Amino acid sequence: MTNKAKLLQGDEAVVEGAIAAGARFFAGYPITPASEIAEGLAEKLPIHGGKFIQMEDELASMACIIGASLSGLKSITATSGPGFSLKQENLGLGMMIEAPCVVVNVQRVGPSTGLPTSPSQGDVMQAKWGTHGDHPVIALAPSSVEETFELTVKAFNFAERFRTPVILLLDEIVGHMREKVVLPKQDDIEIWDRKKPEVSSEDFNPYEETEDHIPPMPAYGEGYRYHTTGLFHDKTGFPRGTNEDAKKLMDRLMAKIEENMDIISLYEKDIRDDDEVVVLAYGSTMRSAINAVNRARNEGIKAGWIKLKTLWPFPEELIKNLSKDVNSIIVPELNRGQLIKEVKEHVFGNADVRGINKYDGTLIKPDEILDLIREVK
Amino acid sequence: MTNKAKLLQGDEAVVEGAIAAGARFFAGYPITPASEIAEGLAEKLPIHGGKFIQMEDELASMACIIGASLSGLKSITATSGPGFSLKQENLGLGMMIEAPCVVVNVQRVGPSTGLPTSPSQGDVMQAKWGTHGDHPVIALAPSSVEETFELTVKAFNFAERFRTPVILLLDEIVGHMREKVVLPKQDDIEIWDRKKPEVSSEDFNPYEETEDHIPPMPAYGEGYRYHTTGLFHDKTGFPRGTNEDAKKLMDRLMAKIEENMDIISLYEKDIRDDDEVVVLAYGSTMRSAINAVNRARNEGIKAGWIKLKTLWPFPEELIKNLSKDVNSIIVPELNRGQLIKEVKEHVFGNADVRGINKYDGTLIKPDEILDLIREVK
Amino acid sequence: MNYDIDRFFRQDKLPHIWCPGCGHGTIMANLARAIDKANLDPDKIVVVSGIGCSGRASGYMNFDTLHATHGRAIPFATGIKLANPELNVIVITGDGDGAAIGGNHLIHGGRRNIDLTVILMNNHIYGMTSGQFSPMTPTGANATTTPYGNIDQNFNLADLTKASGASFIARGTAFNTRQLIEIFNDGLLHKGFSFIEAISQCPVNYGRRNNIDTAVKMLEWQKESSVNIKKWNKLSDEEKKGKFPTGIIYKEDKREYTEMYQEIIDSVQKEA
Amino acid sequence: MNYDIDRFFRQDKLPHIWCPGCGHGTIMANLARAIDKANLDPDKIVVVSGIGCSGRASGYMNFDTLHATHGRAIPFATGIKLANPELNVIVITGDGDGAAIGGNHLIHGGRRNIDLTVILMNNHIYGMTSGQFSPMTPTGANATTTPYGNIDQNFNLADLTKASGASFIARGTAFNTRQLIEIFNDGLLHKGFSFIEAISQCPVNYGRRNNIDTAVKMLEWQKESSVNIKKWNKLSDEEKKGKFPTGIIYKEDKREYTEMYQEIIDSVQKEA
Amino acid sequence: MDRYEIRLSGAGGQGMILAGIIIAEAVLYEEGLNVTQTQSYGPESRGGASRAEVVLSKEVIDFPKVIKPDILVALTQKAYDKYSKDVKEDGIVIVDDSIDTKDSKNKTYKLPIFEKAINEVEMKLTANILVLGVIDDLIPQIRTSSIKKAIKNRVPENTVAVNMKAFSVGKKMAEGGNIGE
Amino acid sequence: MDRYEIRLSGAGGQGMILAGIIIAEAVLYEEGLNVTQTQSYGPESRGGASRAEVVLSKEVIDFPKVIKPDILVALTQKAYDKYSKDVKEDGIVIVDDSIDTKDSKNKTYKLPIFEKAINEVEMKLTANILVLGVIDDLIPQIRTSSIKKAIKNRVPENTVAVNMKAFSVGKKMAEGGNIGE
Amino acid sequence: MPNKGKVKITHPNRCKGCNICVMYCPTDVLKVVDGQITITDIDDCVGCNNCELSCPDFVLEVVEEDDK
Amino acid sequence: MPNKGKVKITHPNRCKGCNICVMYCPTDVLKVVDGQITITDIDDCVGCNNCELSCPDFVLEVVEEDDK
Ligand SMILES: Cc1ncc(C[n+]2csc(CCOP(=O)(O)OP(=O)(O)O)c2C)c(N)n1
Ligand SMILES: Cc1ncc(C[n+]2csc(CCOP(=O)(O)OP(=O)(O)O)c2C)c(N)n1
Ligand code: SF4
Ligand code: SF4
Ligand code: SF4
Ligand code: SF4
Ligand code: SF4
Ligand code: SF4
Ligand SMILES: [Mg+2]
Ligand SMILES: [Mg+2]
Repeated sequence: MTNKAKLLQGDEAVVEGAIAAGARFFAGYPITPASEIAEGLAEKLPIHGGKFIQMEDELASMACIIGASLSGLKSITATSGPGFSLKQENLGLGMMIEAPCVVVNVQRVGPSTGLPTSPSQGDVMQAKWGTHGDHPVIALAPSSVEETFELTVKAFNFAERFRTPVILLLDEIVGHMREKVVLPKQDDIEIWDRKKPEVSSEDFNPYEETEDHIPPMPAYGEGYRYHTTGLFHDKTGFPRGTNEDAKKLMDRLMAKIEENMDIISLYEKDIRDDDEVVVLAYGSTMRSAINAVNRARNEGIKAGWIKLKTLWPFPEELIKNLSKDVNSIIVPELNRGQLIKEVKEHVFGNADVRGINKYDGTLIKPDEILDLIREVK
Repeated sequence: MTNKAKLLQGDEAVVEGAIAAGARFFAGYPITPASEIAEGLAEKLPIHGGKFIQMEDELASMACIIGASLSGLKSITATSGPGFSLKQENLGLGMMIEAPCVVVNVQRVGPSTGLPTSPSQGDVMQAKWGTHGDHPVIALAPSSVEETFELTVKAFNFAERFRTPVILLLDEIVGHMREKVVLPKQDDIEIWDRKKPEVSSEDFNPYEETEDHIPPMPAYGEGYRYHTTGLFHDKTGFPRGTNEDAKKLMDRLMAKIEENMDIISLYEKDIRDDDEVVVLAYGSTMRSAINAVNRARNEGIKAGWIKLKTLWPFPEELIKNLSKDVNSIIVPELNRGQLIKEVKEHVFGNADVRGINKYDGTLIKPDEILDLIREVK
Repeated sequence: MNYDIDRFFRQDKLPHIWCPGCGHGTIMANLARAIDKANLDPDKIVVVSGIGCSGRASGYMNFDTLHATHGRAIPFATGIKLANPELNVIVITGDGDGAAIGGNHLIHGGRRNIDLTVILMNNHIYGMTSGQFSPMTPTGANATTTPYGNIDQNFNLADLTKASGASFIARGTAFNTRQLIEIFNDGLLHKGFSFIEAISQCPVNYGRRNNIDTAVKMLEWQKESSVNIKKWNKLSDEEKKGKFPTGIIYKEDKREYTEMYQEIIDSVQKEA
Repeated sequence: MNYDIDRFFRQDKLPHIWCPGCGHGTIMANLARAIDKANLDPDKIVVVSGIGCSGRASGYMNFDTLHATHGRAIPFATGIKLANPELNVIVITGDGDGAAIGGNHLIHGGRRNIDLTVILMNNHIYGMTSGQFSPMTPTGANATTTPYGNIDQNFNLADLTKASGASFIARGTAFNTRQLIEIFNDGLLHKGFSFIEAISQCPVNYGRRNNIDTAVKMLEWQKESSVNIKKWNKLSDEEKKGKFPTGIIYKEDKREYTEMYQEIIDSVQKEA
Repeated sequence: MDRYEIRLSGAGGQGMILAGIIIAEAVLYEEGLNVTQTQSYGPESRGGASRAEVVLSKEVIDFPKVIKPDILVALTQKAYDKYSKDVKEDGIVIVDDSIDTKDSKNKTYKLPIFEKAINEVEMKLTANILVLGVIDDLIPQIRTSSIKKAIKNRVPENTVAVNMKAFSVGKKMAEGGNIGE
Repeated sequence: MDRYEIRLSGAGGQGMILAGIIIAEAVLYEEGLNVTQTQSYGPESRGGASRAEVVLSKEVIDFPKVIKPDILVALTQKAYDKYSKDVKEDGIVIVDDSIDTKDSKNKTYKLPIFEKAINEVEMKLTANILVLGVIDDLIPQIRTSSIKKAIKNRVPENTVAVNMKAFSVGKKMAEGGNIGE
Repeated sequence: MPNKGKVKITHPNRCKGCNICVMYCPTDVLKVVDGQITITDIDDCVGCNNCELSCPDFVLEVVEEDDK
Repeated sequence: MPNKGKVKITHPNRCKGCNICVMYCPTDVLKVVDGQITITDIDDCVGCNNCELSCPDFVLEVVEEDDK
């Protein structure tokens, strides 16, 4: 027996995914095109005993979900570009203190107020570099309503499993599009919860270096009485201000992501051995890419596609290897060329890399990709 | 006759440079290691009839200097990582509405509160990608006190000439280091002021497409009565919400920078025809680089250096060409490898690119660079 | 009095985009009348707004106008004014823009007593983003983010700005337009931080959800709920319930920020 | 009364890093005494601080503690409390952290009347960053960013938080420690948003620059300037000049945020 | 390819988006049929033109927006002028009879949509549901009963009756106009 | 290379940074001599160890920090323990006589710096300037008169006299200890 | 201060039919017909200005008789 | 509520010599010598607790005589 089909928007799928993943706390501030997520969770959370709060701004929203996470709840916030910019400082704290939480950015065209109701993939680089200093980032980007549900659950799972904020990058198309979807049954959904300490409070170090680099995390009020700070700290959670501690912590924060690439790096591909052109895409743009590749194949062109569901960490090895097998990689994006920079960096001259870029609020049409496939093939 | 020698900190050189460039407005919020800039300008500005205001936070500071710029004053703010994160939203507005101003970030180790008194170059990518959406960026990075003065003046000149916010990226070493410097005499300093409209208010379009892509800019109160918004707008300054306007504006914002690379892209180099290894650096790291290269040459190694004073826009052509002439490029940075990504992207496999990275608050020592030069030579 | 307000609007931008019956239009029109009455030089007026339906006002008014970021109009205005104190700087904000995200700037503007005229169009809702609650949405009311009724309390913005240090505080309504003109006029002419809460109506995103589904009914509510400050002070606590005072609530002669700063410049330059 | 406070401190972190004579130490010690007196379960106490010398307190107190970002302690605390209302959440902030950059969160916390105890250590200066002026630096005083004397006005934080909607408002001094313990105790036990301004002294970055260069002199100033609220109300305006009231300034029984939210959950879940 | 595309266009407030959602929701009752529904607002979140799009297919739908509509409904002149040129060669255009459709290259039906909504349904706001009645038979992939179920689900409870009436008025109008022949 | 490196170390509040600045400022009066002066604070902006560094050279100074000091002054045990091992082989170490310097590999002078500051200058806080007197002759690139000018410029006006006294006490102490031979 | 003039629909295209002016008019001069403001009987107008001041779209103006 | 006990320097290493306790002591029991708090004559101590409550570094405690 399966669940009944539903007609859901991407934003609504975030709501469903969050509830399914066990989210029990939302704090946010309204903004187009993400407000539907807040509205949905305002309704759904109390039904599941969870809490919804509308804060005075986005800075406070980000702070609030980190606080709730420290109290032990799976927590989430949702915003769009301007609000995402405002969340950056506290997002950096979340990464530093390793607070699991999910930050949704339903992208509209920026910079500034930009085109508030039009789709964009313009915040991809900001998701990686928006807060000051080096920092670990996981960012996922769904291309359909169904995938939005799937990746929302994954976002919470990664957040809990790797003890870090996870960014979910929708674009306005995915966020507002309605699709017929059949959600998996709750029992069929894999759920991860943060590791809890198994030692007594006396033996507890909140930032213990463990084999998997992920320190167990008690909730506030469980008697561990530990300290947390945005300063570089040692395993006790306290800053000593030494250079060694800074390097050690930073290396661990990065390692817990880099060493789990196989788990975190989600992608799908349809590349045949003899394909010469590959379209690499993500988010709503992916849909035009698949349409174009299918039509190109009908024309006998040796083309394939690769869909990145995880944008950050970037799958460097995958691209490096791919670049050796194909002649051309086409990267369509709803921005002036952001993820393509990573692709270029890692092909290291082995393949021709070509972008298709729209940053005016319109979509990239399948024909535009097909034309370029024909050109480079 | 020259000026007398002075002993100045980098932060103090920003103060001197700002006054010399004609800055008459500062708004900011204290933060280590940038507070000395505020303190210096609080004292100096009123002497020159300028204004200093300490705002309630960094968001307000960024807003305030844009406002002052619209009223016709050359304006500046100064901060460090956490505050730079908070400025991002309003910085994006400044880029969108083309408000000349200078934003100084004296970098300390992040993320979050990090190591507040230790040097870093960790905000280089944030300077480019920190605000949401695509956007034009000019960012300069001095490597000495003298250069700090020089680049502060240049920052104002670029801001005025290209009608855009300019970011000045110091690192804590440069900001707090004292050096003996002889500042140029005021008459010898080239100063640019924003272009003023030459038409009457009836014929005036605040975002007119001109040949150089830079619309003339009247001050508030001069009778032009024009509108400015962070929405995409046409030449009249008003949003029409059309996709064409969005593209046109974005293209112009980028073009005014890209087409002036020869003016904006500042660098120095000492590369001999037969040099095989080049150290590319910026900011305080540059000083170790030069030391190392000089010693390598003494050992007979064919090494050279290139110093980027302008980090953004990145000198893509320069690196592309360089990569064809040398075997190895070494990029030492006080971060986990940021600008090196641009280098790798643009060498396109033509040269071996190697990083030396410190992100623990200590400096890269000349010996560490020298060792790598010896290794790759 | 006959007002000449057409000259203060960008005629090619009209009709404005606000919904039928939206109180923001009435408030903006009467701000224009007050500017006419106060006889200010239109070339020396700057209107700064944030983001929201209220924020649209800057696009319609024929002065130097800035449509800034959400919540930050006051610090932009602060820079504009301090850089050139001869400008008359008017801030138009909303209950979300000015009291939620922009609350800190509101109280710090008041604390500095810098010479701005801040008009907060309070329609008790986030209009532009389709009806989420604001800090001014009445407790118990319905909004898209309060599916079970609003539990948040409201600010009393007059009390808040008074406590912050603002030297002119008033409240008017879209209903009582004659009073509104007077208040605006006085606020514009007051030297110092003038805060004016203008009660507006959003029939589309507040009214419809709260069983007062026409602009006319909402204006009637404004009429019934508002009490002139002169009468207000004589009411018992019981009588005050569900009502609010209008008129000039507080006014004080107090040193103004840009004037004090000019004194610093003058004295420093004299010494030099 | 004998207080047992050693257990509330992380002994290995002492002596603390605050300068000799810094009022923050006295205030923190007496907060510990009040916690002892109020008999709270230390496992259920969370201390959240921002950044500043005041913000260091979280590192010394032996509870669950969070040293957050500058100015944002209250929203972090809001998330902690709403997620688990059985926790006693104490916020320790400074006059810069709480009243400058964090001002909006302060008034919105008060507006919601969420059950936090907010202690603002007011030393009238940015201590940690070496003496720039804060919104609480007296007009006319010296700070590193006021080379010509401070022209900014101050907030009256009691008035401001009262206007915001907070239900418990008090002021104490590092000088009057017995009163401070009482105030902290009452604030901790009060259900709702408790705001306590604790006047502190920064001999290093305020005193030295303002000719009151020892902690002892600064405490004497506190003694001379403070008036118990009971006496305060009888003073003439003239007598109030240069002085401030201490004690519990305002207290009200008012519905608390997390309780109201729990009612929503209960009623929604009953319906389901 | 069995991809079938519908574009509903008009002014904000005319309920075109709701109409699109209803078609999409009706697909829930059709086994093996997929749907994507998108909309676009004007430059800002309120006011201006509004457009809803529905794509139907038995296969997985890749590009989610309409490329060349099989059906275009346009309730305002502006919408007609903007969208009529995109319609598929054998596509059908349905407009309110107040609209000037000269130079139309498609099969175009001018129907008194608003008039009937005002006079027969006595509620102008139901024009969107009336339109659903008009085009119902043009969408063979979806049964009339499914559309009706979706209407009941999506309109406010107290307006179900009037909307069902609008739907049948629309259906009758289509028969009268011989649409779909 | 004529690069000459000086490191002054101690606890926060001992004025080591001011001493470093004074040496650097003295360079303003020496034609053709370049200088960089840096400092490092403890982990945070107050408290903990403090260190000032000065590099002198006739050439342009590339690396601005001390690599191997020619002179190390250490006023606390902690500072000595941390920095003594970096000193150049022929470098000179100067410490307060309270400090344990066993295993020193350098020419090391233990001087009663604090004692003299307290007893002869009658102001412990002048130890930093006293140190300048001690090392004055070790820095041949800078004339004594230049150091004196720099002291006058940088110390608070009302403390010039006592600081000049500290300087000469330091100089005398150096002679006594035969430093620089 | 009532004006001596009479109401005039100076900007009919801006009218959104919100009925606000209608509510304010003491003498029922104004009526919304088909979403557009109309004047029923101009002679009833007492020139009180209410409609002009309250219209959110500044559609109406009270003008001197001879201005008409 | 004055205590029956006497002052004790429970954590001498924490004392920073700020003189605050000295100011508070009604009977001049305390004195800072070489930057460190010392007790001049314990017999003078009236156990008023002032010093304990005011010390910013919680150096002092008033303890029952027998605790000493
Ligand atoms: C940083 C940021 N957050 C959120 C938004 C989305 N937003 C735009 S307007 C608005 C609320 C407007 O409400 P109000 O100020 O009351 O104005 P109204 O529309 O009611 O006149 C919001 C939340 C935004 N543009 N920027
Ligand atoms: C976003 C941000 N801006 C600025 C700072 C720098 N900063 C740290 S503490 C502080 C002021 C602290 O003053 P206050 O809150 O009064 O605390 P005190 O040190 O006086 O106890 C500032 C401005 C920062 N850490 N983060
Ligand atoms: S949504 Fe509300 S506030 Fe916005 S224009 Fe419409 S009625 Fe006015
Ligand atoms: S600087 Fe001031 S506030 Fe900070 S510890 Fe020292 S005395 Fe206390
Ligand atoms: S108030 Fe204005 S917009 Fe409303 S009906 Fe009257 S004339 Fe029309
Ligand atoms: S002026 Fe007065 S009487 Fe005349 S139409 Fe307007 S409201 Fe009615
Ligand atoms: S108050 Fe405390 S720190 Fe100060 S002198 Fe007395 S015992 Fe020492
Ligand atoms: S307890 Fe009282 S009397 Fe005894 S030492 Fe302390 S302050 Fe003095
Ligand atoms: Mg509103
Ligand atoms: Mg302070």
